[in-house]
Amino acid sequence: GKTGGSDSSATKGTVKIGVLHSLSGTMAISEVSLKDAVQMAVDEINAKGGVLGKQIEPVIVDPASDWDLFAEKAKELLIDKKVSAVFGCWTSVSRKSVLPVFEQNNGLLFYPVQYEGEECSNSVIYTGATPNQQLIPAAEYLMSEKGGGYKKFYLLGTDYVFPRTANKILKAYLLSKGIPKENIIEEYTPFHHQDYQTIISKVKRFAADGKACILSTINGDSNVPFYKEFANQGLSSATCPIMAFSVAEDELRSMDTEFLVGHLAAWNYFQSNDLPENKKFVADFKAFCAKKGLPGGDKRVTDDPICWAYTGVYLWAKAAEKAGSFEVSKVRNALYSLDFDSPDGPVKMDPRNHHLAKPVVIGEIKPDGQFDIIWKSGGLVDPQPWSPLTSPDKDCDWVNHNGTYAKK
Amino acid sequence: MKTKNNILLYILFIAFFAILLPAGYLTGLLSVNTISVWGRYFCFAIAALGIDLIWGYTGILSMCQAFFFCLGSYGIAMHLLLKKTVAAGAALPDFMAWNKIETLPFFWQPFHSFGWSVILCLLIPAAFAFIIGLVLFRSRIKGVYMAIITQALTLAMWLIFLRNETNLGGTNGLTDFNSILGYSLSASSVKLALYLVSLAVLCTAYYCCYRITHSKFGKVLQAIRDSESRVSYTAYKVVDYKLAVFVVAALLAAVGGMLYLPQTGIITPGRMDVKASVEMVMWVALGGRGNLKGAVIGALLVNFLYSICTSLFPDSWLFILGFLFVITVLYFDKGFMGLGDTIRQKFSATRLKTSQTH
Amino acid sequence: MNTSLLRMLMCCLLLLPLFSAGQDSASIYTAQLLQPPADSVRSQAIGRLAALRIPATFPLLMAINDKKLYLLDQKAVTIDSHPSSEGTYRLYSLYPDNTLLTNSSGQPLLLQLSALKTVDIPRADRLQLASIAPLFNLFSNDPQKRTLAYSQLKHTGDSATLRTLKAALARESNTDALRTGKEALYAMQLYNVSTTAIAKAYIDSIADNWSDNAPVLLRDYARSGFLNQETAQYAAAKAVGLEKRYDNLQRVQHFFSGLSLGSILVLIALGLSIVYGLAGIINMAHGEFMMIGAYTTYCTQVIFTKALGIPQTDLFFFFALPFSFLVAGSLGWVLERLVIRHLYAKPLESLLATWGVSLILIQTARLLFGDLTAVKTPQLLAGGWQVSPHLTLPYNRLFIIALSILMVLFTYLMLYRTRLGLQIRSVTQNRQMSACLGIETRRVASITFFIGSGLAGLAGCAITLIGNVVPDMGQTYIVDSFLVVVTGGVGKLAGTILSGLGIGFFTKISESFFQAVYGKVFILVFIMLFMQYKPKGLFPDKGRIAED
Amino acid sequence: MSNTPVLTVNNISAAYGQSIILRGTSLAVKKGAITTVMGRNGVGKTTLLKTIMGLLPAQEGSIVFNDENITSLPPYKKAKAGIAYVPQGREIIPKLSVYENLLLGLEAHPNRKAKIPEEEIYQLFPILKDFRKRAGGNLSGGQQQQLSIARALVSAPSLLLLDEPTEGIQPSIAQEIGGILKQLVQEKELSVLLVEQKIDFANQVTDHYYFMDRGRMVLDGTAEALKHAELEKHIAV
Amino acid sequence: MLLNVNNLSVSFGGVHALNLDHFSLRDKELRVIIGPNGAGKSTFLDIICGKTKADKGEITFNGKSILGKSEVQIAETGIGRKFQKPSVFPGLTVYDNLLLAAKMKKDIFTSLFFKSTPALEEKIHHVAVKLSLTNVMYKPAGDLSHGQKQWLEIAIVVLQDPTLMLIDEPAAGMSDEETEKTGALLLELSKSHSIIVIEHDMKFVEQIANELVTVLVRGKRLMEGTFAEVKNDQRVIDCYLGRTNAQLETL
Ligand SMILES: Nc1ncnc2c1ncn2[C@@H]1O[C@H](COP(=O)(O)OP(=O)(O)OP(=O)(O)O)[C@@H](O)[C@H]1O
Ligand SMILES: Nc1ncnc2c1ncn2[C@@H]1O[C@H](COP(=O)(O)OP(=O)(O)OP(=O)(O)O)[C@@H](O)[C@H]1O
Ligand SMILES: [Mg+2]
Ligand SMILES: [Mg+2]
Repeated sequence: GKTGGSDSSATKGTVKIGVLHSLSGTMAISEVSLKDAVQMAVDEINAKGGVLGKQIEPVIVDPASDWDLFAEKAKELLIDKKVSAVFGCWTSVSRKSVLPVFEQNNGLLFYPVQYEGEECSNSVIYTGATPNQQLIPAAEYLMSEKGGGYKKFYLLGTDYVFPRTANKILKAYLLSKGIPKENIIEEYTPFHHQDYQTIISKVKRFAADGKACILSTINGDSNVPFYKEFANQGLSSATCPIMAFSVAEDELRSMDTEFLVGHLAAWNYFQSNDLPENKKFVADFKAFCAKKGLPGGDKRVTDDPICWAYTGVYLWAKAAEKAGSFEVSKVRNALYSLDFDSPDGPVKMDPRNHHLAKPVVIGEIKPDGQFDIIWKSGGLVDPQPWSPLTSPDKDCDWVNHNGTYAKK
Repeated sequence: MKTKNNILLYILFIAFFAILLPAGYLTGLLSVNTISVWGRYFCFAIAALGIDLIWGYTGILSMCQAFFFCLGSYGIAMHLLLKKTVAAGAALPDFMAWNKIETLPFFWQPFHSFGWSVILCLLIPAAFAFIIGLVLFRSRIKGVYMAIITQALTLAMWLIFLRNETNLGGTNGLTDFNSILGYSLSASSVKLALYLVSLAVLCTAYYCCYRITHSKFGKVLQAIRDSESRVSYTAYKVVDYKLAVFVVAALLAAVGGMLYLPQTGIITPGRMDVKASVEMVMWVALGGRGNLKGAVIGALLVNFLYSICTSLFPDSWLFILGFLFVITVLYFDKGFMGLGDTIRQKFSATRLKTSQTH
Repeated sequence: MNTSLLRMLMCCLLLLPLFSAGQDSASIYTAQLLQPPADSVRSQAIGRLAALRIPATFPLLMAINDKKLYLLDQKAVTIDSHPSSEGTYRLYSLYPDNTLLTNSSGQPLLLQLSALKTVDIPRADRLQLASIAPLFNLFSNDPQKRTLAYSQLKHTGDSATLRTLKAALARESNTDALRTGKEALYAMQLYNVSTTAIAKAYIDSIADNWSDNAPVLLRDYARSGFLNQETAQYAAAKAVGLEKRYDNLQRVQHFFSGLSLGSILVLIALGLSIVYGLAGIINMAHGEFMMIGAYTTYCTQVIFTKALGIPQTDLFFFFALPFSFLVAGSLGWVLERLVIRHLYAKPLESLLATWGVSLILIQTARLLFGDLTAVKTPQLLAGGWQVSPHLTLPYNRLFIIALSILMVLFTYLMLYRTRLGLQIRSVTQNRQMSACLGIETRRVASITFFIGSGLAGLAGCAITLIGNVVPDMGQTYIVDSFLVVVTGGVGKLAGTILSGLGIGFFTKISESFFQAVYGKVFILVFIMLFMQYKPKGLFPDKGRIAED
Repeated sequence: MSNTPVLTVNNISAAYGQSIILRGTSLAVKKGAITTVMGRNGVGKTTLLKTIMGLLPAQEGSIVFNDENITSLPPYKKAKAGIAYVPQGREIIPKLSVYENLLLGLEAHPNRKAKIPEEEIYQLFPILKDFRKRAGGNLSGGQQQQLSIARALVSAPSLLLLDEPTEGIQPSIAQEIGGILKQLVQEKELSVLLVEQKIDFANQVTDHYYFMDRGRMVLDGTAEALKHAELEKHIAV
Repeated sequence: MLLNVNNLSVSFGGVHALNLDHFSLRDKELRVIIGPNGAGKSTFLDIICGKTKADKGEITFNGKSILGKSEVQIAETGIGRKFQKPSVFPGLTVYDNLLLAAKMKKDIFTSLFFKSTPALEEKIHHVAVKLSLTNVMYKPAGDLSHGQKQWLEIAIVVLQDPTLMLIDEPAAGMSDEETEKTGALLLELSKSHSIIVIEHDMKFVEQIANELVTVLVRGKRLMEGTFAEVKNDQRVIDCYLGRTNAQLETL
C-alpha cells in the first residue's frame, strides 16, 4: 500500500490525526470520554502552537461499536484522509479488527486501554497497561499480609478476550504462588448480563469460610447489577472484597456507588493522584467538558484510560517534534525510550517495544466515586506484552528482533 | 413503458458501478478504499436479495439471514487464516495457540483447501437452512412467531460463536488475513478485482432472483404470502416451496458473506447480533419490500448513508438515520423504490381530478 | 439510643483482664495518630496501638477501622451509624473517654457531616488493625460487624478469647450474629473435648445451630481426624446432611430468583403485549420507552436531591413510579399521534418507523445524559427479608414482584373489566368496524399506546432497582420481551404472564446447571423446541379465529 | 311513513385509489321506510354503503343525514349520530365473545347507560343466547350474520344500513328478519337502506327501490310502481 | 361409492358440532346439504378437506382413508373446496389466481420452469368467460367485490378439476339470475364431477337437486331424500324452512 505518511498534508498548515472511538452503541459508555480527552490534548497542543509548527486537525469518526465499521473507518482514515496517527479503540476486538489495516497501510494507532497482552504490533502504541502492570500487582497485593492475605480467588468476568486472557494469566500466577486449584474459580457471563443472583449465591458459598476475594473483569453495564446483588446477599468488602480491573472513575461517575464503597480496583492512574500535574489535568478536563457543553459538564472525572488517551496525543506530538517529521516510521523510532511528564507523573516508553512503563496503583472506592489510593508500586513498572507466566518463551523487541521473538 | 424504464435503470446501474467507479479509481479520482467499500455494500445487497425473496415475496420474516451471512464469512475466513498460518510455518492460528489448543480442531481441517471451503460455505448454510426450515415450516410456525424464533436462533448462535470453546475466535472473531488464492489482499488490484467479482455476483444473483420471481414459482410464493391455506387447498406443497426459498435465501446470504470477508478483513459474531439481523431486514424494508430493485437499492443506500454519516456527523448520525427511516415510512409508500411511484401517483391523481372537473 | 456507647464501655471492661495496660504510651500514640508529623509516624502509631491492645483506645481504633474518624475542634470524634431525618449525626468523643457529645443545653449535639473534618487514614494503616479488629468489632453496634467478628474469632483458640466470646454472646441480641457466635464457640470447644460423646454433642450443636460455615467447619474437623475416626465420620455425615438441606434451600432461592426474573420480564412484556399484541404494532422502540422511564426516575432523583433539596429520602422513588409511567406514556402518546397513527394499515412500516424512533431516542438520551447514570436504591428497598437463616429474599426484588403483580392486575382489569378495555380489544381486531360501531378509534389507539408505553416506563423505573441506566438499556431487554410475548401467544395476557415466569424460571434453573451463557442458549433452544409443539404460543386461539 | 328523507345522497363519487367506483350516485332514504338498492355484482353497492358510513371518502357530492351534512364526518360520529351498519362479510370482532360483540353495539347508543335489550335480541336470534360466551369468530357463517344484525339493532339506530343481511342465514330466520324489520320501521320509525340481491326477500320488505349500474342509479320507484318482471330485467342487465 | 363417511364426530370445547353416523356419495353425484345455521355443514366439508381434524370416525375417498392427511395430500387426491367466506389470493391478479389453480404438476421444478401453453390459456379463458371474470382478469383479486370473489373462487375450483368438489354457499351474494347461472354451471359440472353443495337458497336447491338432499341438524343427519321429500318434511319445515317460507311456496 501507499505509505501513510502525511507529506501531502504537511505542506499545508495542519496535520491530521484520526480519532476512532465509538460514540454510539454499547461501547459509547466508555469511549466517548476518550474522544473528549484526545480532543482536549489536541486543543492544548494547538494552543501552544501545534506540532512542528502545524495545527493538529482531528478527524473524528464514529465506528458505532461495530467491529466491521472499525476496520472500514480505519481504512478511510489512513487511505482517504491520510491521517498521521490514529487515537482510538477500546475493546480488544476493535483493536484486532483494525490491526491488519494499520499494518498493511503503515499507520500508527495509539491504544489507550489496559489490555490482555500477547500482542506486539509495530503499528500500535500501547499506552494502556499490560497484564503485569495491572493484574499481577493486584493479585500480589491481595495475597500479601498488608492486602489482607486472601487465599481464595473467584475470577469473574464478562465473556470475551480480555477477561479470559487476564484470568488465564491470573490463574497461572496464583497457581505459581501455591494457591490450590480448588481455591480458584473461573466464571464468565455474557455481555450485558444483568442478573447475578445465581453467581452471587455461589460466591457466598465460596467465601463462607473467609479469606476469599473476587477478581472482577466484569465489563460495562453489568457492573451495577453485580455490585447491587453482591450487597443484597449480605456480602461486603469486609467479607469478600472485589478487585475490579474494568471499573474506573468514569464508570463510577454517576453510578450509585453505595454498594461499591470499600471495594478495590487496580489501575495505573487515579484521579485522586496528588501530583500537581494531575490536579491541573483534572481541573482542565472539567473545564474543557463544561466549556464544550458536553454531557456531565464540570461533573466529569478523569480516569486511567482518559489519562492515557490524553498522554498518547502528547507522546505522539513529542515524538514528532523529536523526529522532526510526521512520518510514521520516524515517529515510531522517536518513541522508543521517550519520556513524558504525564498527569500520572513521569512515564517512559519502553526502549524496545511499543508499550509504556508506568506506576501501578490500587485504590479503594469511596462514596463519591473516587478512589483512595491504598497501594502504589515503587516506581515505574516495565511492560511485559508477553506474560512470562503464560508465554515464558516469548518476548517483544522491535529494535533488535523485529517484533515478537522466541527467547532462548 | 415499465420494462423500458427497468432496462434503463439496469444500464445506468451497471454503467455507474462497472465502468464509472473503476474508471474513477484508475484515473486516481477515487481511492481504492471507496471501491472496496462499495464492494462490501454489494455483498450486503446480495444478502438483501435473499431476504426479499423470503420475506418480500413469501412473507416469511426470517431474522437468521445474518447468521447465514456469517457462516459464509467464517468459512472463507477459516480458509484464509489457515493459509496464512501454514505460510507462516505455524501449526495453529494464533488465537488457538493462546487458548492452549494443541491440535487443529477437526472441523477446521477441510478449510485448508479453497475448493472445499467454498463448497462448505454453501453447503453448511444450506444444510442449516434446510433443517431449520424443515422443522419450523412443518410445525406451521409463521408470522411473528417465525420472526422471533429465527431471531432466538440467531441469538443462540451468536452466544455460541462468542465462546472461545467453539474455536472460532470468540468475540474477536477471525481477522488478520493477508492473501487470497495467493494474491495479497492489501494490493489495490486485488481489491478492485474483488469489487468487480462482487458486482458480477450481485448482477447474476439479481438476474436469478428476477427469473425466480417472475416464474410461476414466484407466483406461488406470493400466493403463500397472501393465503397459505389456499395454496395448500390448491394442491401445492407449501412446505416444499417455503423450504426451497429459505435455502435459496440462505445461500444468497452465505455468498454475500463469502465475498464480504476478504473485502472487510474481519468477521466477528457482531455481524449476527440482534442489531445486525434486524438491520438486514431494515435494508429491504426501506428499499421496498417485494421488489428486488428495492432490496438492492435499500441495502446499498442504507449502508452508504451509514458509512457517510458516521464519518461526517459522528455525533448526530443516529438522528439523521432515524429521521430518514421515519420519514421514508411516513411519506413513501413502498420504500425508496416507491418514491417514484408515489410521485407519479400524486401527479396522476391531480391530473385525474382536473380532468374530472372539466 | 446509647447502645453503642454502652457496648464500647462494656468492651473495655470485658477486655480488661486480657491485656496489660499502657495508658501513657497510648495517649502519645493517639496524639501522633491525629496530628502526625509524617505519614510514617501515623502508620507506626496505629501499629503500636494495635499491638498494645489498650481497651481505652478501642473506640478510637474502631472508628478508624470504620473510616468514621472525624475532628471537631481538634478533638477526635465519631458519629452514629445512622443519620437523623435531617441528615445530622450524633457525635461521640473517642479518647480518652468515650461519651456522647452534648450541646450547652444538655441535648445531644447534632451536626451535619460537613461541619466535621474527616481524618483520612490510609487503608494500609487501617489494615494493621486487622488482627485486633475482631475483638473490638465484637462489641460493635453493627450486627454485621459482630457477625464478622465472631466468625473471625473461631480461628483463634486461646482460652482468653473464649471467655470474651462467651461474655459477648451472653449479650448478643441479633439472631444472625448469635448463630455465628455460637458456632465460633462450639467450634473452639470442639477441639478442646476429649470424649467421643461430648464431641458428638458439639457436632450436633453445630449442625443444629447451622450457621454459614457449619458444613465447612464439620468437614475440616472430619478431615483433621482430631479425636478419632468415629467423630470424624459423624461430622462428615452431618456436613453432608447440612449441605443437602442447604441445597434444598438453594432450590427455593432459585425458585425465587426465577420468580423475580420472570416478574421483570412480565413487567416489560406487559406493555409490549398491549402495544404489539393488541394494537398490532411491532414497537421496536418499546425498550426505549423503558429507558425513558429509567431516566425519568433518575431525573426525579436529581430534582429531589438538587432542586428540592430533599436528600437521603426514599420519597423520590415513589414519586418516580407514577412519573415514569406518565412521562413514558405521554411520549408514547405523542409518538402515536405523529407517526404510528399513519401506519395502522401497514404493520411492517410501523416496525421500520419505530426502529427509526428508537435510534432517535437513544441518541437523544445520550446527548442529554451522557452515557452512564444510575439511580440510588431507596433505603427501604435495600437489604432483604430473611425467611430462614439461609434464605434471604431481597426487598427490591420482592418489590418488583409485587409491582408486576399489581400491574398485571391493573392491566387485566383495564382490559377485561372496563369499557375502555373492550374498546381497545375491539379496535385492535377490526379498526374499521369498530369505527362503524361508534368507537373513536384514534382516541382509543392513542390511549392504548399511552398505557403500553407507560407500562414500559414503569418497568424502566423498576429496573433501576437492579440495573443501571444507559441510553441503550432498552436493547438489552427487547429481544427477551418479544420472546415472552411470542411464547405466550400474541395478545394473550395470561400467556404473557405464564411465559414470562416460565422463561424466568427456566433461565434460573438452567443457569444453576450450566454457565450463564449456555443457560441462555439452552433457554433459546428450549423455546424453539417448545414452539414446535405450540407454534402459536402457550394459549393459541382455537377454532376458526385462529385461521390466517 | 312520512315523506321526509332521513338520508339524502347527492351526486357522490368515490374511488379506491385510481379506480373510480361511484360516479355521481344519488339516492334518498325516506323516514320510516325501507329503501332497497339492487344491482349486479360489482356495480358499487357495497362501496355506496361504505361511502355513506365514511369508510371511504366521498370525493364529490354530499351526504345529508337528518338535515345535517355528514359527508366528511368520521365513521364513529356517524355511528353516534344514529346510523348503524351491517356490512357485507359480517365483520364480527372475532376474538370477542358474542356478548361482548353485542356490548359494542351500545357504543353508539344515544343513552350511555343503556343496556342490551337481551330478551328481544335472544328471541329473534336464540342461538346467540346459547353461544353468549363463545368467541364471535368461531360461530358459523350464518350465526355471525345474525350476530352482526343483532349488534346493529342493539345501538337503537335511526337509520340502518344493511348490506345483504340475509346472506348465509337459514330461510326461517331470514323471514323473521324481514318481519322484524317491517315491525321496527312501523313501530320505531326506523329507516332502512337495504342492499339486496335476492328478489324474494327484497319484495317482502321494500318500500322503495333503486337500481344501480356502474356506480350510478339507473332506475328508482316504489315497490308498487315497479312490477316484478321489470325488476328482474334490470338485474339481468 | 366415491366418498364414504362413518361415525364422524367432532366437538369444539365440549359442544358437538358434528356427529354424522353415515354419509356416502356416488361418483358423479351432485349432493345438496342443507340445514339450519350452525348445523355443522361447513364443519363437515372442513373435515373432508383436511382443514379441521375430526375427533373420531372414518372417511374413505376412492377407497382410501383420508382422515388425518394434510390439506395438500387431500387436495392431491382430487378434492377441491370453495369456502363460505371467499378465499382467494388477494395480492395476485385474477389471471394468476386461475393459473395457479389450473390442473398440472405442482412441484417446485415444474413451477420454476413453467411455460404456458395455448391449451392452458384457452382453458383459463373458457372458465373466465363462463364465470364472467373476463373484464376483471388483470385486477388484483383483493380488489374484487364480494360477489366477484365468489365467482373467482368457483373458477379456481373448476380449474383445479378435482374429482370431488366441495362447494359452500355458492349463491350467497348473487342475484337470482346469477344464482340460476351458477346452478346451471354446477349441473353441467356434475356430469363429470362429484359435487357436494351447501346452500340456504331454496330456489337454487330446487334447481340443482336432481338427486338426494341431505339435511343436517345439530350435527346429525336428520334425513336424506329428494328435494320434494325434504321440502315437505315437517321436521325440516319446523327447524329450517320455517312457516312463512312454506306460505311463500304456496304463493
Ligand atoms: N378495496 C378495493 N380496491 C379496489 N377496487 C375495489 C375494492 N373493493 C371493491 N372494488 C371494486 O369496486 C367495484 C364495486 O365493488 P362493490 O363491492 O361496491 O360491489 P357490489 O355492488 O357490492 O358487489 P357485490 O354484489 O358483489 O357485493 C368492483 O368492481 C370492485 O372490483
Ligand atoms: N372453534 C369453535 N369453537 C366453538 N364452536 C364452534 C367452533 N367452530 C364451529 N363451532 C360451532 O359448530 C357449529 C357448526 O358450525 P358450521 O360452520 O359447520 O355450521 P354451518 O352448518 O356451516 O352453518 P351456516 O349455515 O351458518 O354456515 C356451529 O354451531 C358453530 O358455532
Ligand atoms: Mg357488495
Ligand atoms: Mg357454513
